[in-house]
Amino acid sequence: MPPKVDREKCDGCKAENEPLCEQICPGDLFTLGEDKKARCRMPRDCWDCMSCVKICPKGALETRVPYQIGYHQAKLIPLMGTNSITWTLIDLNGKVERFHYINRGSLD
Amino acid sequence: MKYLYYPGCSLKGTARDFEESFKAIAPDLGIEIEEPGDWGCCGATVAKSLSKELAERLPLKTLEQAAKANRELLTLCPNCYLNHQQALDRLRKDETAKASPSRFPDVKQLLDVLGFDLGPEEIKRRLVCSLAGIKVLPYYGCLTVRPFPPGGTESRENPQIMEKLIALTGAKPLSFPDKVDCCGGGLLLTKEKVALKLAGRILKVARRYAPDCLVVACPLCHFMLDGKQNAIERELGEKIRIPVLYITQLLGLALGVDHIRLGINRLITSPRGLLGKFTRN
Amino acid sequence: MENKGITTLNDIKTEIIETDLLIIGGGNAGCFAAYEAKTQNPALKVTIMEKAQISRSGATAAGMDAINTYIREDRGETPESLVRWGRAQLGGGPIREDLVLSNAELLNESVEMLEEWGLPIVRDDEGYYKLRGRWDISIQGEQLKPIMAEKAMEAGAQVYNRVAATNLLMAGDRCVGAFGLGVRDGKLYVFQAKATIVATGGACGIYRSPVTDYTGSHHQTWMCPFNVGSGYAIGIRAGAEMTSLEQRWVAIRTKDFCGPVDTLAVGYGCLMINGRGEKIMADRYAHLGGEKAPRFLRLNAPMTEWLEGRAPTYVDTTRLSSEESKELREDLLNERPSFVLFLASNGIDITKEPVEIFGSDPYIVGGHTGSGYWVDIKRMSTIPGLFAAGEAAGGSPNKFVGGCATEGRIAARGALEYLMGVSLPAPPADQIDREKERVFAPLLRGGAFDGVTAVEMEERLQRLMDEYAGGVSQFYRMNEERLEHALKQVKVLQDQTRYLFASDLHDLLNVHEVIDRLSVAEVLLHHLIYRKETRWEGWQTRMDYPEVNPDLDCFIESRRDPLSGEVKVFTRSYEQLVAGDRTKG
Amino acid sequence: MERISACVQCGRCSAGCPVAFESGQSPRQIIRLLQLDQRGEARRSPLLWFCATCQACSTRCPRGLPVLEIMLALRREGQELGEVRAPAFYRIFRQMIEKSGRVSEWRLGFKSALCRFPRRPLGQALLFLQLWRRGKIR
Amino acid sequence: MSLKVTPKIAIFFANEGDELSQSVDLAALVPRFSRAKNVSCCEVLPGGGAGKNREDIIAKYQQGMFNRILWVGRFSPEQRRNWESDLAAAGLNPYLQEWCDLREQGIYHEKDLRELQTQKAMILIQMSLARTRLLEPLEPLCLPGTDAVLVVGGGTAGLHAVAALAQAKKKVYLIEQQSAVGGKVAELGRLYPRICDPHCGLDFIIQKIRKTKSVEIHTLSRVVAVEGGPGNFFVRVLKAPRYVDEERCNACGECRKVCPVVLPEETSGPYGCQHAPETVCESTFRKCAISPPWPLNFPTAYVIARPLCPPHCRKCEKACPSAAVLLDQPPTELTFRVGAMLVTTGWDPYALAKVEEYGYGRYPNVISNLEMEQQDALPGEIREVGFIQCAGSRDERHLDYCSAVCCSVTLKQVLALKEKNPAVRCYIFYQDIRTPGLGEELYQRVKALEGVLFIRANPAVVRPRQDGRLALRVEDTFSGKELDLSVDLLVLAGGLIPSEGTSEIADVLKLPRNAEGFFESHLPCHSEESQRTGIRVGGTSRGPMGIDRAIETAQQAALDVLPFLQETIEVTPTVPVLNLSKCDKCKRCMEECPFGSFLFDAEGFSQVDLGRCRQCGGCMGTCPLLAVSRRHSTIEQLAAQVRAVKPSFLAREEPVLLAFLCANDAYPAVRRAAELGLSIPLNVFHITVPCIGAVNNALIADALAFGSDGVLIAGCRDGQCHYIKGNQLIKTRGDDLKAKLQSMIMDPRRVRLTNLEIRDSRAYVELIHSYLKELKEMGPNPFRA
Repeated sequence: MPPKVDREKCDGCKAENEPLCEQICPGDLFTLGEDKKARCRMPRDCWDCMSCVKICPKGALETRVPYQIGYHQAKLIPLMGTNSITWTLIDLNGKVERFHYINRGSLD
Repeated sequence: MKYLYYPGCSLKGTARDFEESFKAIAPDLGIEIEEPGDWGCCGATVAKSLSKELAERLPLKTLEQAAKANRELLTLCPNCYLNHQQALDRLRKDETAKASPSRFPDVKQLLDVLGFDLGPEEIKRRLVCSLAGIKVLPYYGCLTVRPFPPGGTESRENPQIMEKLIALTGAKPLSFPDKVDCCGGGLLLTKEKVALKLAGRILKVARRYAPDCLVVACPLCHFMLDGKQNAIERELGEKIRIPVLYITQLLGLALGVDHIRLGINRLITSPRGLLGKFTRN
Repeated sequence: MENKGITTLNDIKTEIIETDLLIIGGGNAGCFAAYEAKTQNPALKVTIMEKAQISRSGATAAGMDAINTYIREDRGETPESLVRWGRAQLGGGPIREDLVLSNAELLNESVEMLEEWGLPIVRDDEGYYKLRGRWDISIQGEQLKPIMAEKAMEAGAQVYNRVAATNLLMAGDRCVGAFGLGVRDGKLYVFQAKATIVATGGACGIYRSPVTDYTGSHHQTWMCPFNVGSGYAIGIRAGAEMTSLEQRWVAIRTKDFCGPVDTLAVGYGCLMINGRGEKIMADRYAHLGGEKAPRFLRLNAPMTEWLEGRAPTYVDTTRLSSEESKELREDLLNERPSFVLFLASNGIDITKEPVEIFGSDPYIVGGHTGSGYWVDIKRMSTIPGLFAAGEAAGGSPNKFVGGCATEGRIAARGALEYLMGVSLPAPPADQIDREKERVFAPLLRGGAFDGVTAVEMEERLQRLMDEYAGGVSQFYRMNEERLEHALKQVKVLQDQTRYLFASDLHDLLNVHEVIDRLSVAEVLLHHLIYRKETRWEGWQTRMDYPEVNPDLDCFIESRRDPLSGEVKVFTRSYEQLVAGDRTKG
Repeated sequence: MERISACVQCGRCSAGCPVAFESGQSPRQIIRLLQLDQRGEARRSPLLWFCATCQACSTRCPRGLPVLEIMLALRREGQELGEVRAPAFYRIFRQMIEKSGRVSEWRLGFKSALCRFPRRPLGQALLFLQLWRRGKIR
Repeated sequence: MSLKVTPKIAIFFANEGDELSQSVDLAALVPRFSRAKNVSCCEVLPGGGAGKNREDIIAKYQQGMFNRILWVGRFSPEQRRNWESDLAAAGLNPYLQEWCDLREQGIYHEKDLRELQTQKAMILIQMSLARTRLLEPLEPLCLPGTDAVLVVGGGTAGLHAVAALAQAKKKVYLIEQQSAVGGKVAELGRLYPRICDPHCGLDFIIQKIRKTKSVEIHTLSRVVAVEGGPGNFFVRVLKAPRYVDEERCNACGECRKVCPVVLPEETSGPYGCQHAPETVCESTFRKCAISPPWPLNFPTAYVIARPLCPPHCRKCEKACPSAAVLLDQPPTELTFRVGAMLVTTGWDPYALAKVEEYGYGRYPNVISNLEMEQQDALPGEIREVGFIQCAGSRDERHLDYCSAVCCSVTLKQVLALKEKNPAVRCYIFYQDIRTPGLGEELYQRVKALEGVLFIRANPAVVRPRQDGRLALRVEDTFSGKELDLSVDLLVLAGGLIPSEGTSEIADVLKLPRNAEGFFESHLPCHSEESQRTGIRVGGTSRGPMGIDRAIETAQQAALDVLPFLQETIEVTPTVPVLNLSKCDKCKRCMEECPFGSFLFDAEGFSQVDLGRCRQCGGCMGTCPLLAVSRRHSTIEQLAAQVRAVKPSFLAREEPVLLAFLCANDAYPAVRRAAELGLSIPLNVFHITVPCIGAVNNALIADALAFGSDGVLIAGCRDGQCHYIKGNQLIKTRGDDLKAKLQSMIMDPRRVRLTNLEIRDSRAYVELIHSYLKELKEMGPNPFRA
């Protein structure tokens, strides 16, 4: 499941050291490219846990279903709040669905 | 060093000796030039005074030629240089606006090439005879230094490059406070009296320094100071009698080039005294 | 790329860390173990070795939508009833009832800890945890992993991220810590610990995944693909006793995209149907409990439909309302978000069409089945000083999130008890040098080396196991000869590991992952060969011994001799502590 | 020209201008006229056609105003509005380049000499002769 | 993890003059909230809580009926302060009190809106309540400090600062590059207004310093490195050898008699100075290798220019009667622990040779005004002197700014000159004469002089005449006439630029500088601040200014650092706190902190230097992992407030707007709007933050996720942010978020940034109305239930 890096948006986390996606990826799949932007070294090895998408402060990452098993170009975009998360789901025909729920703390 | 050479109108006429002397020394200095047959007038100061469109159009032809040949453009006449340089800046401005790299090579004037592309050291290596004992007064005029000074780095008020070149020949360069003043050439055919007055001012100051010759790098300056010297003497009611050489001619002498080939015989104000000194040592 | 300029052995720095308690794997069990240890004895130095980044590592990286075991006392459930159910789920076992009971007693407490830490757990109107099914409670667990990690760290555990365990550090027959490969800094880490807990995930990628080929995704798996069984491997190589590896876990998943089915089936009562629209369980397996039939059967049933020509198979989601569908997908977003994306990118509306299902590849996961280390009641393995918890510890299936957490705590208590009065020997120089050489050899061979890449060997192993050791392509069926063949091939592969090379540290990690997989595969094959019967159809189907053999109503154990490398297989008997019909939950 | 207002009237342009005081008006005054919105008067200023385009004003302006460009613009404006007619020399020059693409100096000189009574015609003639003898006009 | 006491909250409604009860239904609110979670009592105070109920509130507190308070209603700042101090006296931590002003949130005595207003009040109180639950008691923090201070640059400004600090009984280290203190002023001839010798002034201040024992002066020294933070700077100083023992040398001068080195006269021009005042004046003054210190004789010990010494020459060593010469003295490195630093590194003259048209460096009789200072009586043959003002100043090609002092300097010089040589004729070429305030007197005094001509014009060129005089041609811009003048001496009023020392120290201390190279300070709020806490800047290193202002600013700076010069430094407890168990070491906090407050700790985590921190919360705003929280406006507290906003109280088509207000400008603007009775619509909810830089994208995400239709972020105007760049920080982050919203197919206009200043109350209200209109057109937020 290839995570897509938007080279425009990505700032390599200022290329201070490891960008956040590199730090967080459970599969050790991200590195900092020569261009000082995040690079996924082996997209086929991704487990699409979307940790990188959630953590990226620049909104530069997107998880895609490989075309072999999913049509172009549906999107699933998480937006992290302090104690809740929203998901925007766009299917291949552009139909939009939205989800929002608490992911931390009490539910009331 | 290879350039696309743009002569300009005067160089084929009143400044013939400028071109001759340049072409005579170019090989010795390792300068190669290729001259397009079909060049057109740059518009001098006239085009800009009449029509923006015209002024902006005229230089384009040569710049295109330079781009095609992918050679830097060399002009001997500072006025032509100015017009082409300004045109180039305009082109590059909208190129950068489109963020596309410039396809146009630089435009150079004589002093850029001698003083910076080649450089004094390089020239010194090639000089063969010394002009020691000659006092030379360098005169830049306007357009060689304004608005684009030689090498882009030279001072506009107190340039030194001609002094350096003169020193190479063994001759003594005198420092000339009025070296960047206007000779009035641009007014010759409209306000002759003023023109002569300005040139007169320069020659008068020049005489204070009792030089063996003036050295210039501009056809118009040369025409005013050399060609018009008699007229000026008449206006001032006093004799000046200073031969005026092109820097190329002076270098030519130091390169041991025969002065006929340098077109020195074409001077109006006789250089005999100067040449006498020169042949003596 | 990043090989930190390592070209010779001397370039490799060694980092020696002394600690009281070393926890290998900062997952569910690991975090709880650390928290327990630190809160029981704050003076203790507790260290976690984590292969990835603790806040989003391992099986729960994406989150969780449910805790599959919680004892609702108000509904009359008890630890014992949990044991009975778990036993029945395995068709009567054998299971380690002592372990399961001790787990069950602390289970609820652990779950309540999670809620207190900030994990949102859905409650019903009476304020009880909302059930879906008999034991499962719904959570909004997108943050499950970060929450556990933070607590472990707040408690004061020292975490070493991006350090992958490569072997145990031994003093004679005693475990005194472990070695780790610094995946980022290229160092060899030597953790010297009075006690060590293996709390790693299970083994994924031993078998080929049915969705791997031609899908551009190598990791369409149920288990986290970065859990490769290293936890077992290091024990196996050190001569620890392993139990019940043959009790493989295979899950029924959505086809073409290894999406969760339990959420749909258990959580939303969507039934499995076949191509003809017949209810598979109710119609054909009523005698075995129908929908309530043991897990391995619920896996095997649809696959049988395929074999017998009634495929394809589905879970029937069509009678869900659109609200339910949304609610359902919300749950999925918590566990496997990309499955929701998968549905959207294929324009599937589950209320209009059923979701196709198919079996996954087999895994070794002690949190779900009984595979893993043989441990005593304190969760100490047969190697003194080495404890195991969660997916790593065998004998107590159906632990899942809550159980693994609990076992982490139990193991921690055991370890604390053990390490009192234990002292640390000096770091064994020779052992360190040997390990350094072993670990970094593939990197030192360099990227230009004419050899074998980790991926090549991994894929060869996976195909081998799939076809000869009862993978999905064979509908999980196997027979003696195929297994023997597989074993022979695995030995060849093990010999070939000397050709593995790595051009950077990530490669090096992959290399050791495949080496670990081989260690697990070898022992696994011995287990499969030994159980000459078919006890858990689907999970373990022997075509040459299709029946249950009453003589094998016992645990199958193995121990690999660290010196000779020879694997000894033997049995341990089953003890029933909770009375009652073993097949009835 | 929008930066006209930046001029601080320091007079450096005028002080350095070789012709200002021939024409009786200075570049500074022209800029001032523009500041005062008296463009017409600026266009008609005698200074404009005295300018030798020596660039001294522009290069010395502390506010970086393109003084010369402003002058030239005014020259053009004046003609476009038909307020002023460029001196003969300019018109002849233009005809030449439009006809042949280049300029023949002596014709230029000669023709424009014809349009106004030259100073010391004899001297002029003599110069022509000298130039011709030295092959500088053909 | 602090031990948590379960909150028992008291809610008090201030109903002074029934203000509250007129606008909301208290009878409904009070019982509603007395049942709320953690609320132990809920009462209405008839008279804003004066007189009697003051005692019984305190009594109730002391009986332990509550341990934190939520005040609802309108309290004047005085009332707040009184309550806080009274209750503090009774033992209630001031940080456990929350103030919920309904009027600011648009609730007035609107009879017909009472119902709706009550509902909004309900939400507002919920918001404050949620926050109150999460309040933590805070005590001021104490950092270890020291009463020592380090002053860099011993010019007039520096000396006055030193004197001031010494009088305040602080230990002062003065670091000076030259061999003696005094700086540029010591090079001046006379001072306005008394046209007296500046040395007497310097002498006076030096005597003052001499008296105190607490000043340590290090000459020939430069700061090379600094560590630590306010209260605890560790400054490393490199001290070049003087080759003369400062204690022993009594400046008898014997050594000079034997020194073989004689600097050739011709290095100095006809006017005693050669054309590079900053260097050669010293050498000309020095004449030989060993010489008195320069520019002043304080400290008095001589100094040796070792490079000038002939090899193996030790004559001075032998000649010295007090054996003070140390020809082999090595350089030394010193470290000082100080609580604060003062930078008064001053100015250098602009290199006039660059102003080519005036021929400085080409013609010997063109000199700089600084050189003119060193002229005593001028040679008799001098009849005419020209002064050109703005030589390089106010000139695009050189210095864009006005050098501030040159006018007065020239006028002063003319005065002095005319006093000695009354016959001399002076021409002053100028653009404007700038002698603000009482300086006019100087101008008039000079104007009144005979033979002084002010010419409002600048020459373009200077030309030497045959007779050696200088020809000037100018246009007298008043008459439009051409003037051809000639002078014997031309003085160029050169400009001031930041000294080399200034750029040097800026690099060492990482002090921000403006385009001109002077220290950037936040004018006018904190004029002497350097944007680095504990470091103050004074004098001409901040910009061109006269001696008087240089002294004032330096003294002001000295005053400003006093708080840092204590044994312990008290820091307000509202500091940022990092949760290391969340931190991922991404360093964004470090990147974005306007004050460089973050340092690396041993493990590579970033760590706040509480001394440097200004508590703007920018770090909290930027942290992608919400690992940073600014105390008392923690991410949790803000989140709780945001989450409590319930848009559902309005009909779905009525947009609800959540506005984050910067505490410095936007909030006061809103408060003022309320006071002016401007109509703040009920659709908007205000949350105040220390600086909008502190608003984390996650909070904005929350706001939208929980259904607000729009989020407004109101901060200071550009260049007015009290924390320098909070508004720019939020801008870039906001852009990222907007881009994300776009990809989520949500209208990015739902998030809007605006910049306000305190008087923008009306503008704000208009903005709200127009924004609401816009939002209405957009339709409801898709996430709104």
